Amino acid sequence: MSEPAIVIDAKRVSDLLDRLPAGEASALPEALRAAQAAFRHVPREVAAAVARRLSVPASRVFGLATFHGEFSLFPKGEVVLKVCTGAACHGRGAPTLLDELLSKLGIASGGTTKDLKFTVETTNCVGACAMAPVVSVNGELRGNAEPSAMAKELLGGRS
Amino acid sequence: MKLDGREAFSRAGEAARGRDAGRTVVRVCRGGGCRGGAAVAAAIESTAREAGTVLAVRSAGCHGCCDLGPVVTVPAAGLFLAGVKPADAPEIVTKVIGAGEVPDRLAVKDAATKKRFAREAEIPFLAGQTRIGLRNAGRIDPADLDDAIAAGTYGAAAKALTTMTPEQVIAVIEASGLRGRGGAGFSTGLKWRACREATGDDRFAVANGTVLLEIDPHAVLEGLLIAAYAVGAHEGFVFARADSARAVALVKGAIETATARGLLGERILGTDFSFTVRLALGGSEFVCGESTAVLRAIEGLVPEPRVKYPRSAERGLFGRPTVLDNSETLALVPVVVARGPEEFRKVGTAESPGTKVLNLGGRVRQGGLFEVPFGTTLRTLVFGLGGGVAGKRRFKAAMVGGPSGGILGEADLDTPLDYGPLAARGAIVGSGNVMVMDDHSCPVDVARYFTHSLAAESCGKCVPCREGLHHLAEILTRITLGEGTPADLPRLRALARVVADASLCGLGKTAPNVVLSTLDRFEAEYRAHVEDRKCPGGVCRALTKFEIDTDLCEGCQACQKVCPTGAISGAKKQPHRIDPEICTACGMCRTKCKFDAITVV
Amino acid sequence: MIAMDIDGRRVVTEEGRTLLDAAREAGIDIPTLCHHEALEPFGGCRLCVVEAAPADSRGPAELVISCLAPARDGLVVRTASERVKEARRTVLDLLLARCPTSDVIRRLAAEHGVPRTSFPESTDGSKCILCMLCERVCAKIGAHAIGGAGKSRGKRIAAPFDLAAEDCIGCLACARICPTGHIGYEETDDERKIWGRTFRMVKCEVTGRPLMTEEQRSFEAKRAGLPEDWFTKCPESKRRETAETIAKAFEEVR
Amino acid sequence: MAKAAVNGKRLIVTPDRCTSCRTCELACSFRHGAPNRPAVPRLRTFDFGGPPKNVILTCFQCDDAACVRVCPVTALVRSGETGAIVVLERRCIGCGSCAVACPFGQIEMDPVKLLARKCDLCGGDPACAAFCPTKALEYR
Repeated sequence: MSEPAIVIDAKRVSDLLDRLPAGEASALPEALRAAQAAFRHVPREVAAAVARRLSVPASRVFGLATFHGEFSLFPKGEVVLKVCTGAACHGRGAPTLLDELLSKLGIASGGTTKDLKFTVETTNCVGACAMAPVVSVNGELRGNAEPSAMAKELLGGRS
Repeated sequence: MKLDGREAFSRAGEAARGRDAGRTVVRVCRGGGCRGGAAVAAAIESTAREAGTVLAVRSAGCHGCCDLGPVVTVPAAGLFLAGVKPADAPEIVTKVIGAGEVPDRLAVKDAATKKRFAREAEIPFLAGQTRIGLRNAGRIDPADLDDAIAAGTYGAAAKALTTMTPEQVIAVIEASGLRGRGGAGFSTGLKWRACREATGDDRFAVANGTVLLEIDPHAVLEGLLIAAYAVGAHEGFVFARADSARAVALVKGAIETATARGLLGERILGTDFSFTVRLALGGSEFVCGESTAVLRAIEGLVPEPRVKYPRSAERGLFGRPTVLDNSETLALVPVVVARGPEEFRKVGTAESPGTKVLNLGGRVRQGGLFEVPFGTTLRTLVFGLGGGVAGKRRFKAAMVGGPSGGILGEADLDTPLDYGPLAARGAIVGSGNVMVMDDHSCPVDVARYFTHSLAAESCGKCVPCREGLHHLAEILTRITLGEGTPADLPRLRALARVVADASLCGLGKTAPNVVLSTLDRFEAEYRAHVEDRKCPGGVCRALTKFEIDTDLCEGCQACQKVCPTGAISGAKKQPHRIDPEICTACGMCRTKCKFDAITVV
Repeated sequence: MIAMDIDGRRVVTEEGRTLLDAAREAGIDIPTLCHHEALEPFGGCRLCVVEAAPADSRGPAELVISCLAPARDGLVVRTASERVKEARRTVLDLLLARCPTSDVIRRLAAEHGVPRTSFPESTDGSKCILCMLCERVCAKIGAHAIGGAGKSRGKRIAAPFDLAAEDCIGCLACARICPTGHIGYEETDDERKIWGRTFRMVKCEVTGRPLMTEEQRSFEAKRAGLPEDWFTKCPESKRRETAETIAKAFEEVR
Repeated sequence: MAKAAVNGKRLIVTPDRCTSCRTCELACSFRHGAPNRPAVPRLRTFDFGGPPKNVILTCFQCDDAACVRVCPVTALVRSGETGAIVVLERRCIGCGSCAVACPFGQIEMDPVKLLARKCDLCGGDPACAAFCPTKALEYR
């Protein structure tokens, strides 16, 4: 079985580049954000094209892309699950939830399934302790459930 | 249509205030925490339509008490309803609006007295605040410029631009004693003056900080406009976290609408002054809030702080003189300009006039945003406004100033919340976050948790922060795992002191606060960890053994139901028992026990 | 003119100088690791901290980094107080734990009274102290080939995307400026390998000695506004050639 | 040749008088050497068959010097006092571009310090001229 890949088609790349102000180094974060949104990661070839378009050295692009947690060099899953590891969630089964998610998907924390469906990460306290344990599902918070039931629900039909 | 002068502006205000004449306005909170607000608004609207009641259902920004949401207010009657569901719409339309009666379940229960209040002016935790920066919180739709104008926003800017010189504006801000709410509390007036007097052809004014942007973006923009006018900046930025989608959308819209109305952009309000504002987005990392890091991020660079020689006021963004102010400070600026410095100084302390927005959370009955005068004591905040410690627990400590704040104990409850007194006790005003901990918490574990987080947040530029926080976290982790030694305590203290003394930026300088302040106040608990191998708070699993006090246990089985390992046995109405072989000391049982029967041995 | 008290001595310097400049001019040694006079000050290693306070100040002195703090009239500076020494010792202790295999750090730490680290030693064998001199010198030259990646303890020096550094000109400035010898390279008379690249050497037309990489030649020629064939011979050959030309010229005159 | 310096002096070479005794090279090495390390001289004599055929070669302190133009960190600067182009050792990054750029071979890289090394007119008191027994080198 071949691994699915995120298609980096030339049209989307050129659209992305066209929206950037040529030669404006300060547009770099915005460019990387657009790349991450379009391809669920910052592909190397897109980063190189961005560097040329903005007249920024590739080393700076790499530095910024690796500094911020919002950027990833490898494709993230369609669904990004961030398990809150704050004190309240920790006490209410977050470790169990995390373990269940990871073992069901067969990945390590921070990893992505081979079919690029799921990424599982941990996050610092998201401030929703009332609904612990909390998971952010593509940015939306879910919680208030038994860890194993939650794991099942989050992964849908997958086992 | 552009407002081309002060007169046009005041006419616009009258028009905005008069647009709901003859209709009852109902505001439904659509803040970040009030999920379900949209459905409530729709239900009220359709119910009113069917009943033939003429209503203007408007959105409101966050009130700062999300646990009570969705909140519905009827401003004309001063009513404040909490926890509203779409099914409540008929009652709201007929009873509340029609007859001014509020069903008990929709009134706010006071956390301390259990009494219910429906009038905003009577709800203790709201009435006890002095909302200046939050003057429009929940009272306007942050996405509606007319709401803002009706509330008087941009009036102070109009006054400044048309009747005051930049020097006069700076003099007023200086006289008010306004201090920057973002961190160290530096004098805003002095900063503005330094920027105005710095050599440079053009300069920048920048706003930073997310909370006020979600609640009252136009107040922040008005403050920024006044700052720009004062220092002579013609370009500015609002810097917001890219991941706070709500703030981003609101600010974007606010800049667009204010520019379209001639309140920003070219020749503002028909004057010669022009100021163009753009939105710049940054990462969610902690260091992205540091002032020099903010400016680097706007330039598209990695947000590593730089040493402040020279200061940003002299050479900041793109090498030009720059004022950077927190959005909370900027929201206060129009108030100072409109009412004058003497009026502003009537609240707060002599050193720190005015108010501070605090975000109270943790084990407290009523959390949320509290705006109180500087000098208000921690006791008033926690036990007065916050209604005391949640459940039946006792107050143990409060972390004051956010993740890099310090831990204060019971003996510090009468500390005035102000820069000087807090610093003297190893805490900071910082982000204004106050997290309350009860007697089931462990100060060592709290220190470990925050030090560990902050170590990962270090940008990596300077050695003490990058390496020092890592080793502090390592030592603390060993202690909480029961592998610490008494020699670790002086080592912790010595390392924490150097990290605080020698780090480059505010993050490194304040990160050890949590270590030093817990060592100062809870040394006995540290000693228990390293000498007796015990965690008195019952948090550090490796050092905790729970037991059920059979005298107190009522045999309700609540603990059995939540125990993830099945370690608790005992029939109903019979005292229960924890099998120490199976128990993992997760503490779930203790959170459920109503009789305080689960004790740490 | 600015007059300060540094360690009890009156030191006079000019406007625009740093405390480090002033101290060094006066022969007072302050250790540094990330400082280099050719580069913009960085302020990361914190080794050059000193205590400074205005003469009339009654509050506690500030711990500042001398490589960036400007000299100010009337400042009282202490470069070796117990507070300063404690900060330096801790910084070196931390760096020693990070780079236990670095001779430079070991020697410096020992000189400051830290014969061994009090923290668990890193075992990755890296000698990088993240002083960023390499990144900064590369940027100063104008190549911008390498830079910092990641953050916190995970920060490191890298070529973009950890591939061969496309913008590298093989000048070795990074390796030469590195205080701990962390940046490795290989070199023969014909080629030089660094940052995943292999560079061909330009050789002296006369002696065949390697001069610089072809990429460096193009880069430097462009910057200096000189033709590429300006860079063709080693100094010794050029000296001999010049001497012969002069001798010949004199011969002709006579 | 170099612009007039503040001190108004120049290093004047009269090759006819040079016996290629190499005292100048020795004096230069000695003046610039560190203890226990005989420095390599910054000027050289060439014996093309004895006087008057010998040549003394040292830095011309060129006006529009290639070394100055090529240095990426402005570590080569002209001294106002003597007019000499001097290496600011603390600023030099040892890239070696100047050594390859100088058309006369007057800059070499110090193999120990890994920094550029050239004639600096000894800050206004050149040892070579002071010790030249035949006045083939004069500083006046």
